Amino acid sequence: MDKLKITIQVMVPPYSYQDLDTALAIADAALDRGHEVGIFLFADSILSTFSKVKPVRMDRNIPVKMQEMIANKGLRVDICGICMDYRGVRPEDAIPGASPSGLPELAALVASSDRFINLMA
Amino acid sequence: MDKLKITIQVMVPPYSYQDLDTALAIADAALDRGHEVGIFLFADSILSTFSKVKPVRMDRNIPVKMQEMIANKGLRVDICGICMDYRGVRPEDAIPGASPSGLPELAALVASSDRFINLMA
Amino acid sequence: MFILLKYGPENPAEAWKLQAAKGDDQIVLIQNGVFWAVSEKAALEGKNVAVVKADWLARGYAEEACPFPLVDYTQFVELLEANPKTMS
Amino acid sequence: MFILLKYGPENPAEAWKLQAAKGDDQIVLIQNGVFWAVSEKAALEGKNVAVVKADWLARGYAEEACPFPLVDYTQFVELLEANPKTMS
Amino acid sequence: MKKILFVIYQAPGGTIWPNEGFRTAFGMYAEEDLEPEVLLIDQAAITVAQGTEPKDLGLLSIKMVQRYIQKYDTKVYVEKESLEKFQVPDMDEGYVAELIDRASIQAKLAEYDNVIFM
Amino acid sequence: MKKILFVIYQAPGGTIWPNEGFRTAFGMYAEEDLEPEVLLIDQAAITVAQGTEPKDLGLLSIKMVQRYIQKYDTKVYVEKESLEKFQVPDMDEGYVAELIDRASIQAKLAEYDNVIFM
Repeated sequence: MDKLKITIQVMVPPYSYQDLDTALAIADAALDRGHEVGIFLFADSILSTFSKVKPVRMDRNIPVKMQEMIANKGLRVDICGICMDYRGVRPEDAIPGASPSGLPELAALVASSDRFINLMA
Repeated sequence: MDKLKITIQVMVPPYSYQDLDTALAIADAALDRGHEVGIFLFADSILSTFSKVKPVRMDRNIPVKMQEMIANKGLRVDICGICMDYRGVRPEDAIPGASPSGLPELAALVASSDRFINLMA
Repeated sequence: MFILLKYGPENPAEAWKLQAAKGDDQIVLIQNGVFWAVSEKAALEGKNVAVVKADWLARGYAEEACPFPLVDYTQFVELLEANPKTMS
Repeated sequence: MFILLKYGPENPAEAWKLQAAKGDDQIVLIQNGVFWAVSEKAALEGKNVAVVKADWLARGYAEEACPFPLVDYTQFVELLEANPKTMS
Repeated sequence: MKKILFVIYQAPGGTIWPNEGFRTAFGMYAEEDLEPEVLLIDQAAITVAQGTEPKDLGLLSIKMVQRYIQKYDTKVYVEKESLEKFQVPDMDEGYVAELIDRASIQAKLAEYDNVIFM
Repeated sequence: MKKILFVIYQAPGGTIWPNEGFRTAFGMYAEEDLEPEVLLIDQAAITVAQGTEPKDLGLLSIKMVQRYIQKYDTKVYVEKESLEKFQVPDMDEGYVAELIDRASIQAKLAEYDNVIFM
């Protein structure tokens, strides 16, 4: 299989729903298959990039997991900037490697991606 | 009607859903009827107390609205502390008058309230 | 008992609540719960139903089209005052 | 077309997608979408369905009880590779 | 040219998804080779009623999307069966929405590269 | 004494609500005059299957609630019709759940001061 550009959009909050876990599992498998993978975080899903999130000890740390996939596997993470404002997350509080973007970036991703899937609200 | 103690629990995030708006509208009417009113914020609903939330100009500011109801009308607001940790909201970042509490406080509210309603997830 | 429905007929919990409602229970449709009064009127037959007016109107329905009494938030609180037990 | 269902039969959007699916479309049940293969098998009849194995097992169902092929995330990506168009 | 269909299925007011669905569709015009369209089904069909306006509840306006629909000439479909099911009263012409029945829109789906449910 | 019924209707794994429903119920023991009970309906019925464990997906465990059910002797009901609808396989005895049919539980609702859906 040729290398594809795959984008996964997520909309609902982490921890309350499974979507971030699902998106990261798909992204991980796609990266292992040699694809270029991006996650676009929309609405409440942006909380997954908030470095101040502190889950209980026995739970997974989604922001840290995402940060590691950005650093070690080349996962691309785009965050809707207005959505961040609406949830009180400032750019400097997002995990390294994930930074505010917006609908123009989403449009570019939709246009340039070979595959686009959305985990709907 | 005698003065009643009324508690409203909210669970879903503000702005994405109407529940915070509904809870504040009910609370406002109940306060005007002379009741003692509290809102217990659970799960993603705690974002409504995050002072760093910045909605677009034409939209309502839910944290500010809640803060005003606390200051001017005596609304009581309790926030699930673990839920705050999970969303990266530190106690010092919550609006004045709303502070982290937890399930023991919820239990006390359930026990002492004359009316309890939950806006379910 | 005061029974609050905030989702429409697609929600299994709301359908469960309605099925459990007894004749003297007070059912209140709020938010998207108002869609019960539109697409699933039969499920409300013979029950004691009120509809939150602001939510009904903001979803485009005319006041006179509502098959049940419309209530404002003050009346909502009055219904809550009258019913110590709640299902919500 | 690659069609992703992540909610169960109570969700009107998922029902809509299924109704729209054509014979050569690839339907993938993920998360609570796996409940379609339990309580609404008839709606999947004659369709090309795969079920995400991790989600199926974590909801308590036995591997051999699944009426459709179970796929891991790598196979999920392979199905996506094979279908440029998506509905999700 | 990629054709993208945004499908909105939840009601305005109760949820922000109709607003976000339209906003995202409009965002697609940042790219020349994208053609976004919008389809309203199920409870989202009430979006097009004249009286529907979350602003009346103190929430974000939905009617403000009309300006962009007209500016960009965005194609908006609303499903006939959903309009009937939710007894949607007089349609607001500002959405320039085309009534379409379920069978027709489902037959058209092959035209789209991505069908994105919000 | 106030009797409180927590009703959980969404599946573990897909959502956190079964975990939060149980956690909230256990929290009620902080007050002496509260008696919490838990009812699992619809997709939440699969909570009691032996194989159900969100931890296997890397999520928070649900089986950890069993320890508290046993410690507090919390009454847990699971609706028979929901078990059948979702073909829930072998029940995990760790939940000490009592099967109850819909008619019986609905007739019992008058016992509770608050029925809280999560």
